[in-house]
Amino acid sequence: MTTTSVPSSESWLEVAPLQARDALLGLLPESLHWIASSVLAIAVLVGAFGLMFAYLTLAERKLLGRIQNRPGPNRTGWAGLLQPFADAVKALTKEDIVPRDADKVLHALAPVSLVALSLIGLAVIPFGRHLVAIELDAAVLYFFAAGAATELSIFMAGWASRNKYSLLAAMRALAQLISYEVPLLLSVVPVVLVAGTLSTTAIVAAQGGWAAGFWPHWHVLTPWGFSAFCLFMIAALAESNRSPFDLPEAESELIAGHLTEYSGFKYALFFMAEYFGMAALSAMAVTLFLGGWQAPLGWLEVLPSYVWFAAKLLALLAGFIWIRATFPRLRIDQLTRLAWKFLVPMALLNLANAAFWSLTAGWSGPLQAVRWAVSLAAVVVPFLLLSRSLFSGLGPRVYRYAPS
Amino acid sequence: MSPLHLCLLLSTVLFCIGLAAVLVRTSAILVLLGVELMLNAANLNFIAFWRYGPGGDDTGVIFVLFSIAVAAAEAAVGLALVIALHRHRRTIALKAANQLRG
Amino acid sequence: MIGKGLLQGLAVTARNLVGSYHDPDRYTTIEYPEVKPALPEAYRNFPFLVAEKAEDPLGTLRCVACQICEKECPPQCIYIVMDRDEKGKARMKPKVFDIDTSVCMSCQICVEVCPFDAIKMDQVFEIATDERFNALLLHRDQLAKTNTYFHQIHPTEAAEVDARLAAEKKAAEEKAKAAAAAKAASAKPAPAAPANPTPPPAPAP
Amino acid sequence: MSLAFLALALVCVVTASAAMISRNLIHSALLLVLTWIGLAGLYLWAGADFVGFSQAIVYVGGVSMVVLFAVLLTRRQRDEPLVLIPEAGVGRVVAGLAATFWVAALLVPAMVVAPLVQRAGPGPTLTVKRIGELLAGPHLVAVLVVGVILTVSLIGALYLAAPVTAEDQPEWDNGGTGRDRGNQEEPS
Repeated sequence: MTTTSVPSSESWLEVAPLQARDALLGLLPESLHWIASSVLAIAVLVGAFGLMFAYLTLAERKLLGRIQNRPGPNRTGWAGLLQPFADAVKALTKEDIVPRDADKVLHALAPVSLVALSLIGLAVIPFGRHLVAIELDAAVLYFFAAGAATELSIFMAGWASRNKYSLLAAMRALAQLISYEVPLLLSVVPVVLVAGTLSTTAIVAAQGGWAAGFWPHWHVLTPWGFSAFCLFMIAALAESNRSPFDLPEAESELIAGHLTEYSGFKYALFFMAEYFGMAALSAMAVTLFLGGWQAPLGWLEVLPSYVWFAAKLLALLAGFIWIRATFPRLRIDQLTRLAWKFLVPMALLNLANAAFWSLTAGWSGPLQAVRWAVSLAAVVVPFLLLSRSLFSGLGPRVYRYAPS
Repeated sequence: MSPLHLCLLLSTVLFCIGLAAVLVRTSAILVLLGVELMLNAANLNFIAFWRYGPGGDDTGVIFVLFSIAVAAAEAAVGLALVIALHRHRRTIALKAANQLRG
Repeated sequence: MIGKGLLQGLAVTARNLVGSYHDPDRYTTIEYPEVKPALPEAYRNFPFLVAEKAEDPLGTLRCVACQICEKECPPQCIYIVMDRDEKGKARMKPKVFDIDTSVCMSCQICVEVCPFDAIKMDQVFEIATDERFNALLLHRDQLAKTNTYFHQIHPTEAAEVDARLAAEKKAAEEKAKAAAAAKAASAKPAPAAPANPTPPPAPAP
Repeated sequence: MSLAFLALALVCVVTASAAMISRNLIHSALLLVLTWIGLAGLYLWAGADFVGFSQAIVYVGGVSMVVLFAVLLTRRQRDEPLVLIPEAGVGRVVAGLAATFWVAALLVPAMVVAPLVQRAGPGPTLTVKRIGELLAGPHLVAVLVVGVILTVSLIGALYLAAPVTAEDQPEWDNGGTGRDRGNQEEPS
């Protein structure tokens, strides 16, 4: 956490984490503060997100169960609350199998590097008004630089396993990353353009306040912002290899893709990394589009800022799970087609839209309505045209054996 | 030895490693990687002079940004060439690329 | 348009999620060990032996140890030894009746061939044991279950069997009575003849 | 801070040399990724955050992917190891190493004795905003030119890598449009 002094004018809940940190640091000599504060930030982040990972797996299984009309795990502990720990014990006590022909070093390195790379992006996310591990001028760039290497680890895992399914998964992971890194970055550029900064704290600060007293200045509540948010979330689904874009680990075609030759603790690490990556991208989406730690209404600021951040983050993660429960997996050609023929053009047009929005920031009164109408049209019209062209040449599907 | 000298020495070493790869290795992909490494060594020089140079100008950093962009383009084209070579000759050894007409 | 089907799909799953909390038509899961499933009447898996009285199940078995089922059983999982007295005369009941449920394939042929309705199919599916050989070999005393139990698990079939048995018994009795009357009428002075040459199919003891 | 520099320099040199003498192309590419990360670390060490992160995104996220893809697409049977010394070309190896050594021998002494003007004290600070102003101001033309270069190279790469003649096409590709084939009835 940054070593800002504790402001006194805020509610004690808001500053409680800072005071706790200062109390802990007070136990140590002055010369160790810089490293102790970093270690503390890392420990808190890993601890909080580790616990969140544990319960996210449970929440995912419970939600999926309810959506499929079954209760989900409910045996271990009260209502299944100890299930993640039972799973952890099971994963840790399993035999670690390495294939004889595998590239042993890369095989062991892949899960470790994947977890590490999935976690380091969290360092620049402002979790609350004063809670950011490192303030960086180019924080958004740092986040995506950290995230860019994750598919490299998946490639390493797939290639090192010496298994044709794993190798196919590695190829797919690369194709997916090359396709979806572009719309992911392009959908962030409008936010950077309008906010005029790459710093996450400044982007969140720019989304403070309310128009007409009730309409928050969150980017998602503008036409271009909503479009960019949707594009970002679609690309984030693909980046974190979640269904419906989980082609690298498509269990029905590739056994488990790059996970085929992993067992026990290494498998658990992959599982953990998937959730860390999902949480990191969701946290970035909250920061960029959903106003970060800002409360939706003024009187709701009685709750501390990190509670709002956590609420938004959990809502997005629930959305990830909901989508996983709903959509079937795409084929690889459909996946790349969606990226290059729909997401990239949409993101480019959206960039122009955001430029228009930031140029017309001074308009007010009736001109404000014009600004909204133009921006809305610049989202809706390309969406209709592009989605139509995406399906051009494809008639309505006729199934020979299924009742229509 | 001053930090600037250290930086320049490092970039020379990296440049020479890249150069050796370009001159010695036969695989087209490795040669391309050697060229990338040489470009990176040059970038390191720019950054070193920006950091320790007389100062007042940020052009070094800007130049590195352009260099990175151009290197990305170079990698894309180069690897497309490698794939085309592989398709025609079923190998990526550079000595196979000795015909103008494929 | 690209989004319509996606939104419809999301709505379907959302309805399922909400509905599973209040709509028993959606939430169809039974939490098994606590709540036993209601088995359909036609469900049947392994055979058991029908006995008449609960207080003496082994003494009132319908089985007469005719060994038809033992011969018919395709996987040969039935083993029967006839009970005999000291002189070697058959007592028309089994001394040993074993069914190896690890071999039984639940084909129900023993039930089909039994002329005495003495073996029927059970509904017990919790047969897991911690021992592979002896625990799955069911003996006479484990197999014997009362007719009341049969009525509980397969009411229709049991009622039909009972009605048939009662009718047969009644017919046999009437036939015996008529035969006895005729014999009495025709050969009054003759000394006592064997009264009942053919035993009725009803259980002997 | 000099310790950090030495560590990063060591990482760069070791991984780069290991990558260039590796007999396995995938190992080369992955080791070179480490070199690029080390270089990004050096840029960060020098205070050029933006360049460091750009280096990481472009090289680790982009170039490495393209390289690995090319390696996989042009892979030979059973990953036979590459030859370090080609059968015909011991002379080539010797000549190449000699040329490299000559360049090094030319550069290093010149560098060591060169009277370089150096800034003492902390390095310059360069905010992202300043970089943006520089790129959109004095260097705008260069930005546009780089954009054109990138576009042209993208199209050129597509043209080079795309199959041109019928026999170039892999057997599994029957020339369709990549859309749903086979499992679809004619629309009624």
